Parts: sequence; structure tokens; C-alpha cells
Amino acid sequence: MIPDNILPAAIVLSSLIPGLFIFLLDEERHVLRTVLNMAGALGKLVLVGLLIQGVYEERLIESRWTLAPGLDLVLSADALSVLFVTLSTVLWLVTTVYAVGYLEHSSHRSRFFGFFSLCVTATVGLALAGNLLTFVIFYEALTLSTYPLVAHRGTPDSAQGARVYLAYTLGGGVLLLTGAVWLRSLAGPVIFTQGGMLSDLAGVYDGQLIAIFFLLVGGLGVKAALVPLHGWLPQAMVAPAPVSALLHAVAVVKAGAFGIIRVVYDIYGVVLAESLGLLSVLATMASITIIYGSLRALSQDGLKKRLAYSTVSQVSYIALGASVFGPIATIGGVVHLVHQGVMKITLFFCAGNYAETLGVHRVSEMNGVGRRMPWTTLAFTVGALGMIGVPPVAGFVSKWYLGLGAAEAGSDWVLLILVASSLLNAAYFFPILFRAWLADPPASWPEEHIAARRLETTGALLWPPVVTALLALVAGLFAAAPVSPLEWAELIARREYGL
Amino acid sequence: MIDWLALTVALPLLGSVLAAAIPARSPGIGMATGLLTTTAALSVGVLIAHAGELRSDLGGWGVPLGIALQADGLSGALLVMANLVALGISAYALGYFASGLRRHFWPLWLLLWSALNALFLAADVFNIYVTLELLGIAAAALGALTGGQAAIAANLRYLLVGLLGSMTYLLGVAILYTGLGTLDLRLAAESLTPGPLAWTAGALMLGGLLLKAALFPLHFWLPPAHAQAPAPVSAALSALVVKAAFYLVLRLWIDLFASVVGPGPGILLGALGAGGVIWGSWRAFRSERLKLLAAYSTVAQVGYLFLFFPLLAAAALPKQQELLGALLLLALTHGFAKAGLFLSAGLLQKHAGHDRIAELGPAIRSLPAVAFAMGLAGVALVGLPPSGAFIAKWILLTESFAMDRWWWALVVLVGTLMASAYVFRLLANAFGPAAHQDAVELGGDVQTEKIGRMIQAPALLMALVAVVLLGLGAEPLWGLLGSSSP
Amino acid sequence: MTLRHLFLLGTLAVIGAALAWVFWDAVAVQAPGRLADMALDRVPESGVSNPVTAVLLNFRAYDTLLELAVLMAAILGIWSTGPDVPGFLPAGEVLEKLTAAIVPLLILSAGYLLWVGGHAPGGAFQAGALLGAAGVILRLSGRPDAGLPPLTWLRLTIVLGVLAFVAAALVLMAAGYGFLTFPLAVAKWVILAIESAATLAIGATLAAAYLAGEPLGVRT
Amino acid sequence: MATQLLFGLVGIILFLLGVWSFLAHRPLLRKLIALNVMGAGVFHVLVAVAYRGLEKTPDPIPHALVLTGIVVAVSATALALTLGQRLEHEDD
Repeated sequence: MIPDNILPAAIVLSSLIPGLFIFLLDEERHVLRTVLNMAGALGKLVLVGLLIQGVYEERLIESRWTLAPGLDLVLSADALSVLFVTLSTVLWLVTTVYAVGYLEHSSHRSRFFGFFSLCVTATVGLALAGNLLTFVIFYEALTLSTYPLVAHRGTPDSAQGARVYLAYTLGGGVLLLTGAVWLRSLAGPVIFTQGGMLSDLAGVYDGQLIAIFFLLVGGLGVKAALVPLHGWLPQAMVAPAPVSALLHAVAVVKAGAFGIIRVVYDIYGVVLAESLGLLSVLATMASITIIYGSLRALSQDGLKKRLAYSTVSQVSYIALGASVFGPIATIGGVVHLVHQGVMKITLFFCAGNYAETLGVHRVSEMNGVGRRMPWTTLAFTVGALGMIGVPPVAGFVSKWYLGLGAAEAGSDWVLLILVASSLLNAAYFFPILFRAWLADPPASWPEEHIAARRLETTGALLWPPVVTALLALVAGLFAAAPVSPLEWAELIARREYGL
Repeated sequence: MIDWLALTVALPLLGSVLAAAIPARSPGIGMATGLLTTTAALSVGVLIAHAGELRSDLGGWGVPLGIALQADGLSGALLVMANLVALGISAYALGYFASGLRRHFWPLWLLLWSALNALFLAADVFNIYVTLELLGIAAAALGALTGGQAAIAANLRYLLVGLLGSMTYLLGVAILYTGLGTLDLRLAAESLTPGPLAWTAGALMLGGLLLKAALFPLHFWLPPAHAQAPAPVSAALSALVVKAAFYLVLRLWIDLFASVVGPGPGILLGALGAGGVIWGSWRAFRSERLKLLAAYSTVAQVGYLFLFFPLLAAAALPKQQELLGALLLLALTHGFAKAGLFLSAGLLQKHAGHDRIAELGPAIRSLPAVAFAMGLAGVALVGLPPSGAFIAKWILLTESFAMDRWWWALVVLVGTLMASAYVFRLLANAFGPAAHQDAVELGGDVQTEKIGRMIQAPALLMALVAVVLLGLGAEPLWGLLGSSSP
Repeated sequence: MTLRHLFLLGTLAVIGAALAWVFWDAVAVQAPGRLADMALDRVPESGVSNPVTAVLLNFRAYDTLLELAVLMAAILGIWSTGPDVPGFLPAGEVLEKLTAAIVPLLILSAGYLLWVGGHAPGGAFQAGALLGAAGVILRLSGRPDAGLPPLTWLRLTIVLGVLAFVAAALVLMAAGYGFLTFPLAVAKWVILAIESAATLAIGATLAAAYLAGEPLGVRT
Repeated sequence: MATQLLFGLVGIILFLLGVWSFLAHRPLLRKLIALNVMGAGVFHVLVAVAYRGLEKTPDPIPHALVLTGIVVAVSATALALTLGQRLEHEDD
């Protein structure tokens, strides 16, 4: 059907090509634009299906293009990349539907959807990157394609947010680049290899390897919003809701977290990283971030801001999973990559719905929204419970494995972090749920745009959060099913630890 | 037998003669000549790809008596770049100049083009002097074309400084001839030995050329001259003319002087390059005018090119080829990107009636293709992926780490951040309120000009080449240089 | 005299000493002798017998072609700056008479130098310089156009040198010779034709440069 | 040899005088004259190199170079003078 040496490239191109055409479209051609968007998203989904099958069969699936002597652009599929690619592809499809509904009447739509497609292209590219050079290229491309999305509204606020975003991410990019070329000068081409590829250098270049690790993690930590590199994230909240959803759930923060997993497992190898003492430092950074993010979330009245700090905290579960030695914690971290994505995108969709439909932007304005918008609020509730870790939502599974892994590794303090953070999660989500369901609605909403008829808001806005909330439930309920994210995370952990 | 090397020089000369003699027809003559010349240059490129190297003894006398033209991978690639960029600039100039300036622009422009090609193919040190003067005179005249006082002052200074450079170079040639008895580059390289003669001739010749290549701190003449010239001329000056002078430095360095002067001068050039990167980027960041920003960015970009010198001098052969390829790629990328940036700037200036960065927002937003071109050109100037400059910097960085000379890498990284700062300060203007508000704001300015689609194409195409073609398709360059790396 | 000046002087003195020493050293080698002998040996193959003309118009004809292009660039550049500047008042009777005598003499000498350049010192540049001088004298004595033809023809004249050179080279290339290769049988005549064209172009260019602008014929 | 050296050294001195004048003085006309003095210096050096004693024909190549150089210098000077004049004229 599609040769294995073309398939990864085809997956990347399936959003790049529609994106380029969209740039050329007139503002008013929204039918054609939507068709292009959906064709790209669905086409990518089909291709990813083929990819999953191939990786399951352990075929070598790789596209390669030489940029310069000894410098290859490599797109290849392993279990980890498939996980991230699938997540991005599914959530892109949903977000596209949502964005079409959300941006119905705004200006510069061709520009928006063009960069939107480029953003997904970059995400999928870095998911499939087979070596560090390719990863760096797509990592920077992600910065470049998300910057116009953050700046999209064109207000002074968004200009400021975009500037901060760019300063952080380009700075991070330079750190990553420095680490990457330094590592290359020591080790030659840095090809992602299960179990790591630096064991030959251990013992000779330990000092340099440690420095390079912190350069790489520093660069990736900016996007993953590790404290103190998280400053851009709350500011980037000025972006339109679908962008926030994408930034927080799929593209940007996940790119950072995914990169950290790559560095720990497929460049250094978990054994070397442990023996160099890198894991405990990373675990400490992740823990501080988890607690700090939750604490800051508590005091935010802006709904999106509260969700943003919640993201700061939740994404670091992934880094935490990567930094606790042992396969079970690895499973917890990797599976959280998916679970956090599905749950957080639900929450942002809902926040966007409140804002678009009722003009509700603040937690303090949310009294009684559950009666006016029951479906949205139901979806929000599922997402929030998942974040807290209430079974049977997917977030519970992640935390369970993280806790089990920490206990197995003898890191009891990690358990403590998990408990504390869950309590804090509850402390900032339950008040919202109480207000939404139990408080009395006000006489009038701040700015009601969309009147309730048969549905509480337009279909394009309503269905995406409902679908992702269902996904979060299903991923938790059927975690033991053969193709669940958890099963796949176990496959990854088995391969990384060579079990 | 068709001598393609000679044709790349002779065709624009002939075109210039015709354009000067028949001013009313000069745009048509100019465009036709441009197409023919570019064809000849592409033929040279293809021949080099097959044969590796071309050489032509003009007049059939052979060296040392006669003058030769020669092209290898390095000069061939630059020649092809220069001609494609020049063709793009020509297409742009068709729509740019008002009728009064056209008849002056075309013949001078074709002379400049001829001089560029002649420089890339030069193999004789005295011939380089004559060609440099042709280039300098045509460039200064074109730069002063708008006739404004500032433009004339800047370009007069440019002309005088250029003369200082070429006189210095010429004294070096005289000394070289005194000691070696030949003017041919290759023969001179065979007989030049380390010693005071090599030092003196090298210092004079390279010193003169460095002034023209605008290596910090000899760059002072560049920003006003490039910022004041009409946009198509600025594009040619920044993208091509400076590049030609740089090419000569590189050529003389590789072929003649590197092996006889020791490591010191290479390090000095690298250090000055570093100064250029930092100072140029800083001044670009502080510039309030778009074209001044672009001009200072050229100072910084020239600095990057010189960062390769100390590494080239210290590297072993296969690494040297790899670095040379990266250097070439960086030069090519900058050529296309800077031309794209200046051409875009010209359109914005026409559309808005000024080029004050802080007030350009409405103009940028009403010309999305131009904004896109500027964005792409900016990506290439910063050296972000997937541009050719990224690949080049990646190699430069890797090698400077590998050779334990990480301080050069540090300069590149700091320069990258500074370049991001000035590029995105500009691009931030692309985002603003809805379109109808911009129209109101623009309409208030009487100088506003409508910008057609055709004139936007060259800028966008060149920026695309810098980012996409040179980023993803640069690998053959190393083959062209005769690299044997796998 | 400031400190800066003193520093500059000192630096230049050091550079001068170094240059002098290197020059001394280099001259002793007499390296160019071999090339000079080779050039002199091959003068008979060039179509002219004056060695300098042989170098200029044949061995290193390419330099000369570009040099004519430089001249053309200069005058085109001068023209691009605007119309010419007003001339001088008409000359008095004495100067007028003198001019009437000198200018034809200059033109005659130019013709002579052009012809003699083939076998003795002289040639297109010397001849062109005399023509240019004639133009300057005419201008000084009150002829605003410096005796130059109207602009349309003047344009043709100033490009004549490059045109003749390139045309000859391209025609011979089409006939199967290398670029700027003049077969011995026709070399003398080709060179003479190029030199004649160049003389006119140089003379006209130098005189026109003296007008410091494009002679549009509009006086304000 | 002595003649050659004399000419060459005079050339070098002229060249440096030109450099001095170019760098030390601001007026553009002086700079332009300085450049021509530098040029004269270089041409002296070339003429000196061409000299091969009275009994031998001088090397024709440096002579040709000098002729070419003079024309080039004249061209550049003419353009510079015109540009300078446009500056002065628009000043008042």
C-alpha cells in the first residue's frame, strides 16, 4: 500500500500540504478551507492506523533524507513515537472541528488555520523524529508555527504574551541546540535508541555528559513548563481557546515532556542516567513544579489561568515518571502523556465554550453554569475529576502507576508528592464544580452570544469536549483492553527496559 | 566553441551597451539580458557539476602571459546564486522604478551584474582590481540613484572607502608581482613561500578586500549606503556585492595565504567576525528604520562568515571540506534571504510611504505575501530550521565543539538570540487589529502606493529558496566542492 | 596635531619601513624577468609590434575590456545624478583664436597617437586623453556642449569602445575562436578597429564627464 | 637596481602620504586627492618593477597595468567629483 520508507513522511506531509494550500485561500472560502482541514486530519488518522499496525508487527518504518554529509533527517516509528503521534492526530481532528466552530466570524482565518496545520505538522514531526537533529528541527519549527497562533488576536495583550512566549521558547531552543551539537561532537549522530546510545562514553566524559543533560533538559523544560522555566505558559493564555487547548494538551508542553522522555530513555538510557545521578535531580525539579503549579492554581480567578497553572503541575507527572527508576513508574509517566492530553483538552474546550457562549471567563462568574450548559459542564467535571485522580477516569490510572512505581523504587517521598498534589488538585477543582452545579445562576450572563435552543451552544463547540471527555472515561474504564494507552505504555516500558 | 564563463561576463556588458544606447527600450533589453546571462551562469553550474572545474584562457595565450577565468564548486555555486538573485531583483526592478530612473538603472545594473560574474570567475589578481572598481563604481552610482542628499553622501563615502580598499589591494598586487613575477592566482600559489613577502602582500590585499567586505570594524560605511539606496539596489549591495568581496577574501585565503601565514591571522579574522556578529546584531536591534535594520544585519551576517576562518585553518582535510560546504551554504542562504528581506522592505516602504518599524504594522498586515516573505527571510537570517543557515550553523557549532574551540560556538549562539530579537521585533507587527482598521490607517497617508502581485513574487520566491530549497536540498553542495565524505 | 595624528603617523612610518624592506627584498629576486621576456618574445604573434599595446589589446585584452566598462560606468553614473551644470562664459577673442588652433591640432595628434600605437608608444588611451582634453578646452572657452554631439549620438559614442570589443570577441567566438582570441591574420585590423572605437569612446567620455551631468540640452 | 629602489621607495612614500591624508582630513575633496596620490604611489612601484636596466626593454606588463589603473582611477575620480558637487549644490 504505502511503502514503509514513505509512510512517516506521508504522515508529516498530510497536514503540511493542506496547511500550505490554506494559506493561499481567500478569507471567505470557508467551506473549502474546512474541507482541506478535515481531509488532512482524517487522512492523517488513516495513515497513523497503518503506522500502528506496522509498529505492532515490529517492522522497520523509516523515512530518511540527507540534508548534508552525515546529517540526515530521519522520521521513524517506534512504540513511543506512535503513542504521541496517535494522541496528536486524534486530538488535532477534534480540535479542528472545535476551531472551525470557535473562529466562525473572526478575521485572518486562513492565516490561523495555515499555522494551525503547520503546528500539528511540527508536533507529528518531532514525535516521529528518529535522531536528535530531526527532533531539534521540528522543535524549533513548533516554536515558529505556534508563535503566530499565540499572537493571533493582535491585541496589545496578545502581543505581550507572544513576545514572552517567543523569548522563552527561542531561549530554550538555543539551550537545546547547544546540548545537541555538543553531544554530537562527542558521540557522532545522536540516533534515538531503545535503552540509550551513550554507554560507550560513560566513565570517560561523565562531566560533559552531565552538562549536556542539563542543557537538553533545560531546553526541553521550557516547553514542558518546568519551574522556573514555566513563565510563558500563563501569559500565553491570551491565545484563542483552541490554541490554548492545543498548546497545553498536545503540541507544546507535550513536545517538551516527550523530549525529556527521549533524552532519558533513548539517548542516555535510564541506567546511565541513574548512574550519573541525573534522575534524582530531574525528579526533584518535577516535584517542585508539581507542587508549585498546584499552589499557584489555587489563587487564580481566571478560569484559563487556573487551568494553565494546573497544566504546569500536571505535565511534570510525565517528567516525574521518567525520573523514577523502574518500569512501572515509566508506564505511569508515559501513559500520562496521553491521559493528561485528553483530559486537559476537554477542560480547555469547556472553558472556551463558557467564554464563547456566555462570556464567562472567571471562576467567580461560574455560578450555576451547569444548569445553563449541562453537557459542557458534565464534560468539564469528567476532566476535573480525572485531573484529581478519581477513578474511573484516566487520570487515576496514571497516578496509580506512578505511585506503584515510586513505591517499587523505594522513593517514598514521591508518594508524598502525589498525595499532596492530588489534594491540591481537589482544592482548586472542587470549588469550580460546586459553583457550576450547586450555586444559583445569575439573572443574566456577562455576555451571552449564543442563545440556547435545542443545544446549549453550537454543535461544533459542544461535541469536541463531549467526545474527549468520553475518551478520558473510556481510557480509564478499559485501561486493560488490548489497544488502550496503558497497554501501549507497558509495551514501551518493556522495550525500554529490555524486558 | 561556446565559452560559457566568458559569456556570463560578456552578455551583461553587451546588454548594458544596448540599454545605454537605447534608453527607451532599457527595461526590455535588461530583462532579456538578465535571462540570457542567468542561463549562461546555470550552464556554468551544470558544467561544474559534471566536470568539477572549468578554466578558460582568454585570448588563448595561457598564463602567465594571458588572463584566465576559472570556476570551481565554490565560485560556481556563488555564481549561480548571484545570477538567480540578480534575476529576481531585475524582475522586481521592472515594477519598482518610475520611468525617470529606469533609463539610468538598467545599464548600470547590467554593468554591476557583469562585474559580479567577472569577480566570481576571476583567476588573476590584477584583473580582480579592475573588476572591483567596475563593481564599486556601478554600485555607488546605483546607490545614489534616488538623488537624495543622504543617499549621495552615503554613497560618495562608500565610493571613497571602496577606492581606499582597492588602492591598498593594488599595492599588494604590485608587491606580489615584484616578488613572484606572475599575476595568476594558481601560479602565484605555487611559488609563494612563507616569509615577509607573503605577509605583506597578504596584509595589503586582504586588508583592502576586508574593507569592501565590511568586516567589523571596517563596516562603518555599509549601513548608511545600503539603507539609503533604492530597495532593489540595497538588495544587490547587501546580498551580492558584499558577498563578492567576501568571496575574494576567501579565495585568496584558501588558495594563496592560509598555508603561508600561520594560525594568527585566521584567529584575528574570526575575532573580528565575532565583533561583527555582536555589534551588527545589536545595532540592528536598535534600528528604528527597517532598511537600516537590514543593513546592520548584513554586518552581523558577514561576521558569521568570518567565524569559519579560524576553524578552517585548524581543521584537517575532510573536516575542512565539511566546513567549507557549511560556509558556502551560509553565504548562499544569506544571499537569497537578505535579497528577499530588502525587496520586501522596499514594498512596505512604497506601500506605507516610510520605513519606520514601529509604524509599519498596517502596511505589513495588508500585504500578507510580503509579511510571509519577511518571516521566511527572518527565519533564515536567525538561522532557524529548516533554513540553509541552520544546517550551516549546526556544522559550525559541532565542529567548534569537536575542535575544542567552543568560544566560537558561544558567539554563534549569542548572535542567534540577538538575531531573533531584531527579526521578531519586526515580525510582531504582522499581528494586529482586523483588516478594515488598517485600511483606514493606511488611507490617511497620501504617499501610499498600490502594490501589485507580480512585484511581490521575487521577494517571496527568494525567501522560499533560502528556507526550503537550501534547507532541505543543500546536500549536492558538498558534492560540488569535491567532498568525499559519505 | 592630536594624539590620534601622532599615533597614525607612527603607524604609517612603521608600515612604510616594512614595505620598503619587503620591496627591497623582492626586487632583488628579479622574478618578473621571465614573464617580461616571454611577453616580448611573443609580441610578433599579437598583431602589433608595440609590446605595451600587445599586452593591453591582446595578452591582457580582458582587463582593457573591463577598464572600458569602468569608464562607461563612471559616465553613466555621472549622468544618473542629474543634468549637466552650466558652462562658462564665451571666451574672449584671443582664447577663441587659440582654441580654434589648438583643438584641431589635438584631434590630429590623437589620430597620430592612435595609429602609432601599433608599433611605438601611443595608443587608444593616449589618443582618447587628447580628444578629451580638446573637449575640456572647448568647454572652458564657452562651448557648453564641449563640442560633443547631441545626446542620442553621444550615447552611441560612449558605448562604442565596449561595443566594439564585445562584438569582436563574440563574432570571433561564433567563428570558432576562443573569447578575445584574435587570429594573427586579422589581429592587426581587429585591434585597430577596437582601438579606434575606444579612442572615440574615451575622448567623448572624458569630455562628457567634465560636464558633470547628463547633457539634456535644457538650460535653467 | 638603485633606480628601481628609488622609484619604488618614492612610490611607497607617496602611497603612505595618501593614506595619511585620507585618514587625517575630513573634506571629501582632500580624501579624493589623497586617493589619487595613493594611486600615483602604486603606479610608481609598478613602473619601478618594470625597469630592467637601460640595455633591456622594460617589462611591458606593469606598463599596461599602470595605463589601465590610470583610466580606472580617472573614472572613479570623475564620478566622485560629480557626487561631491551634487552635495555642495544642494547644500545652498
